[in-house]
Amino acid sequence: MSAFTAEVRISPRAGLLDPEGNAVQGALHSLGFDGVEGVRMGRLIRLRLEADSLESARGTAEAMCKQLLANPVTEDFEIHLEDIR
Amino acid sequence: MSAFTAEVRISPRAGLLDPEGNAVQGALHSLGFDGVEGVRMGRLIRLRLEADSLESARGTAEAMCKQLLANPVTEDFEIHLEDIR
Amino acid sequence: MRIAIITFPGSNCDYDCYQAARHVIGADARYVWHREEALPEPDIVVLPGGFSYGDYLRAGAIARFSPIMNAVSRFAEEGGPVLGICNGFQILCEAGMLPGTLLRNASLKFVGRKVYVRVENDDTMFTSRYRDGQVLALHVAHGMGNYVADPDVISELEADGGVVFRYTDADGHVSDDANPNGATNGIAGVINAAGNVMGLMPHPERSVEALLGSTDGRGIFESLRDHVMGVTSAALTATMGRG
Amino acid sequence: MTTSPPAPRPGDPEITSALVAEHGLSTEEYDRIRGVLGREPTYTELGLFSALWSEHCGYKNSKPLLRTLPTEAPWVLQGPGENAGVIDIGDGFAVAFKIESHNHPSAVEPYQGAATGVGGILRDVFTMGARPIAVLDSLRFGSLTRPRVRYLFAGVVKGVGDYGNCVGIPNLGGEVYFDDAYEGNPLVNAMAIGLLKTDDLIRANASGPGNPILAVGARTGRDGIHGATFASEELTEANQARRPQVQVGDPFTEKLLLEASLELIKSGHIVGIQDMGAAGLASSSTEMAARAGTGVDIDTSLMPTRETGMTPYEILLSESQERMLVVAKQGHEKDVVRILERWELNAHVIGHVTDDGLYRVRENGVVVAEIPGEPLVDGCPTYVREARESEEIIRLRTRDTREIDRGAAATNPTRVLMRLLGAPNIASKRWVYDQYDSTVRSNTVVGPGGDAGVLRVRGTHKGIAATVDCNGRYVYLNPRRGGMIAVAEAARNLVCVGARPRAVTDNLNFGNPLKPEVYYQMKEAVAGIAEACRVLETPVVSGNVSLYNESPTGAIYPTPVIGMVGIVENIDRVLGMGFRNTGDIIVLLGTNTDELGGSEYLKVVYGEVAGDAPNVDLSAEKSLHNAMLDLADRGMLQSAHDCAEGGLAVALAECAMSDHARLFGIEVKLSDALDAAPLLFGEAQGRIIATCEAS
Ligand SMILES: Nc1ncnc2c1ncn2[C@@H]1O[C@H](COP(=O)(O)OP(=O)(O)O)[C@@H](O)[C@H]1O
Ligand SMILES: [Mg+2]
Repeated sequence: MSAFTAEVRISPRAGLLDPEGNAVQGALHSLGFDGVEGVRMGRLIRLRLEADSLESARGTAEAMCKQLLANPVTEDFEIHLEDIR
Repeated sequence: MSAFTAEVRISPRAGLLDPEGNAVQGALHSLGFDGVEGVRMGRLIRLRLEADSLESARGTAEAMCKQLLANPVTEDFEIHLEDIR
Repeated sequence: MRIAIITFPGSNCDYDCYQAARHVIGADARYVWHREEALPEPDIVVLPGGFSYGDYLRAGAIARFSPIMNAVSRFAEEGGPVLGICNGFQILCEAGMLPGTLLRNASLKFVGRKVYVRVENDDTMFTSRYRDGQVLALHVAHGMGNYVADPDVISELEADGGVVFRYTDADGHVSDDANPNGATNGIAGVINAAGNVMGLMPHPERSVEALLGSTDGRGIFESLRDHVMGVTSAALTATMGRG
Repeated sequence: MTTSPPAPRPGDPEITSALVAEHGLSTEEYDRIRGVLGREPTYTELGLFSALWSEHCGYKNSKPLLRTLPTEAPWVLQGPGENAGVIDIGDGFAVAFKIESHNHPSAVEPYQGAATGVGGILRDVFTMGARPIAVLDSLRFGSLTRPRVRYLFAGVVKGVGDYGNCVGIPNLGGEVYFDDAYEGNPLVNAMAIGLLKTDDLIRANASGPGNPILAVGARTGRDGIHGATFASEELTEANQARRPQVQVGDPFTEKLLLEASLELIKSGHIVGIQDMGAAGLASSSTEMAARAGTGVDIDTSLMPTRETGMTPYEILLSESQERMLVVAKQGHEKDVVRILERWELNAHVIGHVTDDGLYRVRENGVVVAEIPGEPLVDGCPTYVREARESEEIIRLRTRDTREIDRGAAATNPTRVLMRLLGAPNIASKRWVYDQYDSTVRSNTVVGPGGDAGVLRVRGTHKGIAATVDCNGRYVYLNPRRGGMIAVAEAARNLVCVGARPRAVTDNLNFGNPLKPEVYYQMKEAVAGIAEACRVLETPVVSGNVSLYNESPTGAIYPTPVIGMVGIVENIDRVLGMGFRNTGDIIVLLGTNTDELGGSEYLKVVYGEVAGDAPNVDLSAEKSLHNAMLDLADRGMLQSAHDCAEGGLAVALAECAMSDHARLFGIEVKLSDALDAAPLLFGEAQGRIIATCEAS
């Protein structure tokens, strides 16, 4: 058994409306950050997990994303793993 | 002028309670992902910005984080930039 | 008539639904804790509003894995009426029992106030007591009511009577001002293709008594009662006929 | 049982005079501690005394003043001293309520500060066996023109809303004021009301030696250590650095705690329950024991923690949120745990009640603190400070307001009215309360936006009405009158909806009491409140004191917020403030006077805070309230609204515009021989605008 940290980066699917991103972009503009475009708000989830190997850790993390962490209809995810033991 | 993408990774400051992380961890356990620990929920913000140089882009992104994107009292942030032009 | 009200950790409109069902409609209302695996043979299932699991991650995302949800989806597959209100609507979307999803309000703020919705489809078991075009005064109270779905899903819903309620002003006109959360096309409530699973963001259970300002929400409960009674008496006739 | 005195714990810092000072204790107080113990305290003990003898827990500068408040009436079931006050409302029901401040935490982190403020006050109510049925919020900020203020304002409102909305408690009303006096030190006061069957009332007692003590709910982290001490000093650059770690609220866990606690209380398996609020485990366990005259013996190593390596000192003083202390009946531990587990909550036995009156704390069995409980809880020295009125305020008060008024009201009353209606202190607060769920639980008859909120009580014909009020500017100009006005206005708001005022919870927000000018304000304002509460028959049943509300720019306006609860006898007779029918007759109950002092008019048009606070005649006020209730009871009125900031003209406009979907015009004839300014915009007290049908 080995331990891993996983960082899951979830973002709204391209093309889908992102009201929060729009609002934040508006707020940035009004603070004078004019050159900012395409703001998209997502989620960052960090966790530790145990697994036999990097592949099996990836499999587990993917399963967690598909089942719970990301909404399959509206969100995309990326997983970044690091072996910590 | 050059264009950059910035990815801002925001996470709750170490030691602070993360009720959302706790709830997600509980849900993962009850879905059978037993080996998962230390779930921390953060935010991921992606955007494009214009700047003369990588340093100036970093300066702008940091200012945005301090002024708006991250809560200076409860959150830590990291900025990852990429030159796209 | 028996109404099962599913209570998740963090549900907080279960009580209101119970009161409305029991005292206004005269139904045999029962709370069902989310850990149960079976339903108490209800005629109707209600997923009430609130903040199941604190709305953490995404509203409804964790609740949909509750043990009772298997029984709820079986009940729906068999044609039983399932009504999701507010957080209940969000859970139904997360569970895939209704299309689309509910994002944060466009204002990024929680919105708690009176709104008007127009009945867009009175030909359902939830809305038979209303007329198409009728405008109802109801309360909303949510932070994530911004309904979105793929464009073709929206077109399909719009074309096939899947949109049951739409936010309008008091005169029934659609406008951005009248839309409390930025929902696509002002959609406030949708129904599945089979016509037995409906979700809506406004709270009909809070508008069933004149003392509290509006009785416009009664129609949903009364429509369901008509539906259940109709089915029951038909079934009764059928049994007697065979006998 | 005898134990040897606690030995110093390895790793604990040595006690020096600097360390004592850092704990907010004076040399005399430290000497008293040594007297109580008959030896030097351990570090853990020092922490305990520091927290319990802080202003926040020990009321050292306010107790002598608080004793002068009336607290009794036949309908009072529980006065001050418990988690919340309780009054009988008849039909077998009682109402528990209390107000609480979270000013300093909100200045640092507005969202979490406000959210955890709501969480704490809800726990104070449901630990009395009452189901929370309403939240009210009283807020004050600096000027909205400053970005930092807008950030604080937005964050606080979101925090109040998100917490109450998630737990599912309707917001019934509140108030928001903006004034430079609150710059850097916003006020965030939250009030909660709960409903209970009179028989279910439970008091937070640790009685019955041998009974087990359980910690319930969230795990303990290092959040908010020394929050109580932090709340008992000024916000300065220096203490910003050592301010406690931010407490994060979890309304989801709170909702579970609420349901579980009510079930526990009903189950009969427990003898007492209390929130681990300010000064956490330390204050909750000592206070519960002190009320019962017992002792406790707890072991901090049995507390479930969220972080590693926590010392007894940290565990005792942590202010992690959503935790409760439960004293169970001996032998019923399993039942308690079973109930909590059903609500997906944890419970751990951490000690038991003793009969030796000692407050004993262990770590892995080794005693680290052992203090006689009574002096720890009640032995905090109290002080009557020097009081002297500020010369500057005397000068302001005695200014002739007619010399300030250069005639704007007479020349262009319409323009003045428009400006007043647009002024932040008068403008509609919809932006705020539209972020609050005010209708959940389906009992709200009048929500935020009226003179007072009203809930019906299911199973009766009654209603409960509530309001929070204080005009800090009046209190600043004339603390005694200002205190009276706060009570009188709250009561007037209640009668306007048809409710009889019954009792008060007060939140005394003041500056640094060591300044004679501030102590004078406290003393006078409390005297005014006491007198008004006597005359209006609204005893004070609970409250909170928040001192040291100062920032680099000076002390806040003295702001004793009055939360008041009233009873509606016939829920069908509830009145709203908005006009109802075209053609109805508008009547003014009360008298217009020649007063402009402290008015919004002087502030908005001339930028001046000057003159005396409006005169208040308490017995006339009482007669007005009785008359108003009589009219309401006979069903003779269509609407009622009290005249407050902005005076008559603003009040009339509010009645005409209260429902934006249904606007009215008005035609009124005023025959008083007064100048335009006092007549239209003066803030004379004791006035109500009512309407009745023409016939
Ligand atoms: N922070 C708040 N939360 C909820 N309601 C509020 C808040 N601030 C103001 N309100 C509501 O807005 C209305 C107007 O407030 P205010 O001007 O203080 O009224 P009044 O002068 O009658 O006390 C009241 O109904 C009050 O309850
Ligand atoms: Mg007021």
